Amino acid sequence: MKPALLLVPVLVLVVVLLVACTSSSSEPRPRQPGTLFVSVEQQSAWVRNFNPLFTGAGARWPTRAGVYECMEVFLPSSGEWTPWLATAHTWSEDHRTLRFTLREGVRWSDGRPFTAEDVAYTFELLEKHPALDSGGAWRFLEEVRAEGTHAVAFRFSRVYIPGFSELAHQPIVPRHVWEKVADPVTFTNPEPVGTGPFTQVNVFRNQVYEMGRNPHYWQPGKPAVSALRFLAFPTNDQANLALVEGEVDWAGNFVPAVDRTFVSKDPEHHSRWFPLYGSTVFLYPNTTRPPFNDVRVRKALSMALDRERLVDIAMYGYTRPADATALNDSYTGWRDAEAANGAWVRHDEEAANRLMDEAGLARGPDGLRRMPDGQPLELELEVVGGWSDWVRAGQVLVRDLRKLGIQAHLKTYEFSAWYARLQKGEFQLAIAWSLDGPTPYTFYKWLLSPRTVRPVGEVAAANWHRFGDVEADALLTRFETESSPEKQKELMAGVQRRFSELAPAIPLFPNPSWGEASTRRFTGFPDARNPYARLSPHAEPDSLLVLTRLAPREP
Amino acid sequence: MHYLLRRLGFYLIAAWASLTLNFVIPRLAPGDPASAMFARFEGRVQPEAMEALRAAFGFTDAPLHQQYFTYLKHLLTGDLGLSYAYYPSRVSEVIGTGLVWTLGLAGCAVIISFAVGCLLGVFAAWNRGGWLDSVAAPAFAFLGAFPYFWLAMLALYLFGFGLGWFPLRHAYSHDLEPGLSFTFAADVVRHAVLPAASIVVATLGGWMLGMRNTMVATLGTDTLRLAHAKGLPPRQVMFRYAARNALLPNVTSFGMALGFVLSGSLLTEIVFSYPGTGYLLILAVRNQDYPLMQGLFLVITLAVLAANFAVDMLCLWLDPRTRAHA
Amino acid sequence: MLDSIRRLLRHRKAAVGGSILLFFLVLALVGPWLVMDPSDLVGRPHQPPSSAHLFGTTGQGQDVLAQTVVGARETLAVGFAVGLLVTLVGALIGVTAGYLGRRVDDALSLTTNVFLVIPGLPLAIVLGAYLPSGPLRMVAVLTVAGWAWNARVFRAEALSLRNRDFVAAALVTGESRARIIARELLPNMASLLGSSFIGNTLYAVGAQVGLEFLGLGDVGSVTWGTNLYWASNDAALLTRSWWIFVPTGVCIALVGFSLTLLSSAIDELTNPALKAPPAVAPITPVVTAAQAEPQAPGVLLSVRELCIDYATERGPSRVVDNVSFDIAPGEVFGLAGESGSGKSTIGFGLLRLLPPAARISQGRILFNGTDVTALDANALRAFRWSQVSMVFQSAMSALNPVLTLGEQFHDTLAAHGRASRTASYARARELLAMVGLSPELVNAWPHQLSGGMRQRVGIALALALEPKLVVMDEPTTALDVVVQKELLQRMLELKERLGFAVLFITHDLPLLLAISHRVGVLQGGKLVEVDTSERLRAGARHPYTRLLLSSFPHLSADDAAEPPPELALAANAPAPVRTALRGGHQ
Amino acid sequence: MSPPLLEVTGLSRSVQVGGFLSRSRRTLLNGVSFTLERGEILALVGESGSGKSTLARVLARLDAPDGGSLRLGGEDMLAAEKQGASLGYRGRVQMVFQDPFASLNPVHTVGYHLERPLLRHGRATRADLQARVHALLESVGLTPAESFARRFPHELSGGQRQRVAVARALAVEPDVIIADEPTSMLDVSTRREVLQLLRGLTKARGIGILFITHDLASARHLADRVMVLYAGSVVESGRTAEVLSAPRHPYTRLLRSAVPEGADFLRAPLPVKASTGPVPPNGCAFAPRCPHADARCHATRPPEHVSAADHLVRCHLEASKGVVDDAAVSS
Repeated sequence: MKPALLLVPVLVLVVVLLVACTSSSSEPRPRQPGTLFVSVEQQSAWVRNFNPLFTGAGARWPTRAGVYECMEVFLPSSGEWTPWLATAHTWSEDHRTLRFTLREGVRWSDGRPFTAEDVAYTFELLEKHPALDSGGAWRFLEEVRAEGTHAVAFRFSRVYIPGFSELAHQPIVPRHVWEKVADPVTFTNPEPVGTGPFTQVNVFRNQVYEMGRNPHYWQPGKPAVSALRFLAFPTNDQANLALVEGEVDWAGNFVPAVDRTFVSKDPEHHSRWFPLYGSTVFLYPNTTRPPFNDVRVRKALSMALDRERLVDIAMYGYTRPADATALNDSYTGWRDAEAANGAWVRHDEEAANRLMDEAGLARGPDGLRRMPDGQPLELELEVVGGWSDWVRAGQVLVRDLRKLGIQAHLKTYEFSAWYARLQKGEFQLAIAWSLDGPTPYTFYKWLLSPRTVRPVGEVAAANWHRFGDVEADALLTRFETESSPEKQKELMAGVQRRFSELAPAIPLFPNPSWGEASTRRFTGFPDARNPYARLSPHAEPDSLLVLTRLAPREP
Repeated sequence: MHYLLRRLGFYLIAAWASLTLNFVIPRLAPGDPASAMFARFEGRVQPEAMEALRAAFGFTDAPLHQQYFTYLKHLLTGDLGLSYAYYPSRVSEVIGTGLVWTLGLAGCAVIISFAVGCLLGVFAAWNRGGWLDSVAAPAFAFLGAFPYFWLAMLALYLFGFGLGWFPLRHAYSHDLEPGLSFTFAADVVRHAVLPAASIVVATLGGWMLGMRNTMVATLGTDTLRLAHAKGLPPRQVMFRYAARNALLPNVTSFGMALGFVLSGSLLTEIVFSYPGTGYLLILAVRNQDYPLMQGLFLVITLAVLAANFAVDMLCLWLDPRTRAHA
Repeated sequence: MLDSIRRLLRHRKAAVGGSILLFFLVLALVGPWLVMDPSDLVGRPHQPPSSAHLFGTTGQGQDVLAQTVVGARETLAVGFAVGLLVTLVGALIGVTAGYLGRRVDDALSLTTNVFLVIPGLPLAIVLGAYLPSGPLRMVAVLTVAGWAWNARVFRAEALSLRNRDFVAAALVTGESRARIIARELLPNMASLLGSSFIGNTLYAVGAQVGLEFLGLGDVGSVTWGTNLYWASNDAALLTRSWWIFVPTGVCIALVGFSLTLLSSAIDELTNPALKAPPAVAPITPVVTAAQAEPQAPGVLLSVRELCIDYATERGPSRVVDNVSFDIAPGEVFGLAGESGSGKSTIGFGLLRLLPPAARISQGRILFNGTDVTALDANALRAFRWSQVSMVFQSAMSALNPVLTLGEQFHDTLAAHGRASRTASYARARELLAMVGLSPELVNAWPHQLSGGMRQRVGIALALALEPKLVVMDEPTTALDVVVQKELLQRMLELKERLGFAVLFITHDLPLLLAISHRVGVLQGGKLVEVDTSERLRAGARHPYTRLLLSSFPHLSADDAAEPPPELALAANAPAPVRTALRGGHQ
Repeated sequence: MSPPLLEVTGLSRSVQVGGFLSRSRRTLLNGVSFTLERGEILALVGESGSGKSTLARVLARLDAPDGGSLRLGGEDMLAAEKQGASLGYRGRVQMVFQDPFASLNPVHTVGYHLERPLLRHGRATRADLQARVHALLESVGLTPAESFARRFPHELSGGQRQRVAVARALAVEPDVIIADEPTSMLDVSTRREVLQLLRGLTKARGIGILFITHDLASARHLADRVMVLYAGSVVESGRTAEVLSAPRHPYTRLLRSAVPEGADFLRAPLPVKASTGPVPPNGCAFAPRCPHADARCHATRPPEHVSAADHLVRCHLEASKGVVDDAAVSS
């Protein structure tokens, strides 16, 4: 009786359900004490990759935050560099040679000593495989040489002070391991050997992996956390659920209405700290096209925007409107008060209308502004369709621009299409990020320097708005060779004033760096009062500081 | 045997067609796949490093037919290329993490839904106008009209988040060692209940209605009259004479529907963070990870083809008439 | 056309489904003017339903009601556009393949079948990844992913229509191919086009919502899919804001449900078998004096004043009207009549095998002293086949195609208490040999036999329990004359040997007269004449019997003459109202 | 002497069986030859599968033959129209189909079915179309014509539909009508009227009819000549009365004896034996069932033998005058 076969799955189902529901597994099992649950990456399944050299690759988060270390760590809160694998660095007189003194007693997790040879070899790998040199270190380097076991000398091809950060932040790999790797670009490094606090892969499955302590870690008694555990959350929603339910101790998620959904659930232990250390989000006008080649128009657009509202809607009020320097809070020390006070980032519809009129874009009888040739001013604002916060921001921006008499439309593209248009300068208005470095140098270079301007149709890494100012560039070039902090600051203030005056791009808001923590099981997370590092685990490598500082709460 | 060979031949052609489609679609699209791929590095990579990367990813300007043959050759050796999003992992490796779970979840849900749906359909047709026919059938049809993922969201909200009866995510608890232990198996089942149930609820009505309709048609045939005339017990008439015959067209449409259900289950997986291929596919799309996307498409297609072939075999076994053409 | 639409409107499912759909269509058309701007930020985020915002606010502080109402527009527009496009593309490809046939068909059906097995959503996702976003992309992607099923359905329909005689007739008339497709084939596909359109729209709405939920639509626009996308994005679950995603989900389900109802209504109208039969009021048979009289001795079967009613939409219709006759043991009794005369209904009535819409409303059937009309379910089951068995008109369709002959014999024997499979098979071999078939056929499946062989199996099966009466319902109509004669000879030979009586039902009066002892003639459910074959041959008394007899040309008589005068008028008589039983022609 | 209205010689048709790689073919028609004269009714008799309908479709040019010729009024139509039938051919040869429920398109009215051939073949102008349609309907006895013209097929009885089909065939004023079992799907009481209609109308107009049937009695009743088809070959043909009263081919005799007539119908044995094997590829197709078959019958195909004026038999036994006349023919 073959239809009876239909009964088989049904019976199996019933039996299995009964078994599953009566089995003891329904009670939650106690957690291993000392294991820190971290939620950084959002993946449906983990893929084993611990290659620290290739930034484009999807290496697991601990690779640069726990397994491999760099020579010095930059702290945005203080603007200082913390010695790490290197204890000190010195510039030569001519600023053409940089010497790092390496820490003694550091060992790789396989027990072998860490030496200057490893550092030199790491940079040789970068030279040999340009794909690994994402920071472009070999554009200014000439030679890297180990001087004895604990000193490395970097010979520069030209004076380039900002290059320091590229070198200091480079994760160092062990020569004795990587020598045997055939192709370091495609190497997934399944059993990493590093100097960091967490190097042992205890468990690696598609839904979970766990990193154990480095048995030879150079900071005695550290880390106090016995292991890091990572659960796979494919969506923000799922990651946030786990966070709210208290399953995760440390996270870098964007949590909507975080105070209500997360902090208020357990105010004693749940905390969040969203310092504005992320890249600044800009509204980029394509300055090669009229009317955006007119600074008055750019400023008018900027003044038409209600940034307070924008920040409330698109960013849940987690950030503040950008000031006229467009700098985020990690550059607080660099900020020039005069430049920051530029009125063109303040919401002032009247002034915006006035500027538009001045620029010759008068309103027609229908209230719509027209180009000097009589064409109605019609603009398309391009955003990535899948990025919901930017789509929201775009919707708000378009409304504000319409009030100015501009027929603005929001247009969404797939990321690649959008990015190709952006890079090639084939857009009118677009929302995009900025490039950042330890100093505002990188930031402004890509906003203002004529050296970064590419012709329309050619791919540009940034400066998509294609704006160059010779005066600002002169200041930036001097900055490259200036080592005195005071002079640097002075030069940078000049750049900021040029930026504020020229308004090459319209800053919207600095991005927060998302960080949430639960102190139920661990203490020692950074916060606004104790900003020894950024709370966000996305902030590599300063998460090294956090991981070595955390301690399990005594039971 | 001839029949089997013909079907096998068809599936080979279908597989080849989907391979070719996979090759053609990206090349028909406007734009350069290489620059799309580099876009994901979001300026972290200097333009100077791009050329080196191009080579690393194997982008060539070879003529199309040559690219096609290289592509086929790689596929035959199981080489689906490197994933962009998970670089430098191989696509086959990335897919390998999720395929088993997708097939397991969707497969079980589909089979359960088909079995329960058909049984209900048999009873509904047998007792026409009874409560199963007049109340349960429309109710299931209504449930079936909800999108899969929406039911999944609701189930997650009610039974996972609200009542806490079932785990919120994943295929098994993270602190369990996968293995052939009873605890692990029970854990897997507990995790599968909500996602599977939402697929079952969403598809049950369709099977039920289909089976009911063919069953009603079968009930009016002379075969059934003869069975009744012979004084056979009702249960035997219902199953051995009516359901047995009514099942055949449904088994065929079962094969056809597999692809559809599998597609729907991908959305369910996303809601429940089930470690299947569903989220991988979305991730691939969001990251413009073309090799991964195409690899997934290919693997899912091949799985559906294989399942269809299995259904053909089942038909062969169930229906002596198909054997006649063999 | 108009007629079928009118029938659709009368249908309950169609009415419910249609009203729901209409509601949403109106909502989609005028709704956006009734509610506030859905993207306007009107309140604090995640506000539960209140009087200000009936459905609450979204995670961004937009009005959920407005979003739900406005979302209907693009969702339904894209849904119907895709539904239409998929139907047209599928119909075009399917009809082309089905009508042109040969190479074109080979190529097109292969393509169709390939697309059919390629899973749609992943294909749509991959395709969508390469196209610029917007509603047009959605339409294109869903059409490419969804046309195949439709093409298959339309190909099958075109194939079946192509072989219909009216197409050949149009060809013979000299019509062109294009005109045949346009005027002969397509109008016949109207209901298929309608139900496909509805089915495809259902698919389109579901798939569109799914893709948009994944963020693959245009998230800037307000549709039901993007509403759910934003709900998930704005942490509706986390904040326990069920009101953000429930209204949209219910709307999608309601639209889907209404489409399901409509398509099921169309199914039921085009396939009457699916429709629930009209309710039949239970009738208590009235027992009159004539019926109450005991069965005469020496009579095997007495049918007394039998009336059988069919429930139709226009009320009960009497198919068998006050029929009485007797059959003696071992007798061959013939029932003659045209289609719709109720002859088969009587045959089925003897075994109480009437379809659900039919009832014995009056009369008694006495068999060997038992009143068949009064048997309960178990007694009836025991009575069937062991006392009275039946040979069906079409053994082709009466045998169970998925069981071997041996199994079907075994089922029959086991149901009446002879259980062992070995014994059953042995008996089956014996019976097969008895009707002149090879005993080895016990292991054969019905489809392996020719029509004549199957009809012999039918007879063997009927004799399995050695019943006293075998009802034969047009057992030879589908057979060639030579086979018919062979079969009848075998049947009568067995009758002589086993001594069962036969009730032989056919429209072929000459055949009946040749094989029966007595013949009854049915006209419109009434038995107009019963007499022995000899007497009827010699001279029938009833005019209808005479008419029937004269309708059959004889091989020997010199009757190649003009028709009898009373026939000339028959052509102008209105078409007979066909009863539900025969359901028209086949 | 003018050429016959329709002259068919050596018409053959076979179809490919099995999958598309298969080479095997099944013969449906094997060298069929006959003539049809003006005003003549020729009955084509045979069992199902004998090739009757195939021949009808070939003559109606719905299917193409593999070989043979088809002369209409002396002109070889197959040679003249290689691409398929011309409108001219369609205007001269018409067909009435077996199933009137299938041969009328359910979506069109009776009027439409008659207007199309009239317009297509220029037998009527727009102005007199209505009148011509009504005249046609009246000629087949469907009155009042106005009312019938408006009806749809499903509003008509089987007999009425077949009358419409006959009217459609007559509309083009053809020379030949092929009637493929026009009564087998009708109720018995209406069969004869349709037959009478065909006979009356065509005799009056001098139309030649090829009347296809499986029923010897109908053939006897209607036809002037009869032609018996077995497995795609004509086994016997001749004047109806002669062939049916004194059949010469064993198969015709078998058919004759299977017609249910008379009280002793079932007692008379069938002059046939159970099939004893496959049809010999080169021999007589009837040999495996023929009670008189010998080695010669299995080896070579019998030639056509004209036993009497116009009476043709294809049988070795007949050709050699060795027919065993003991096979009782009941009547």
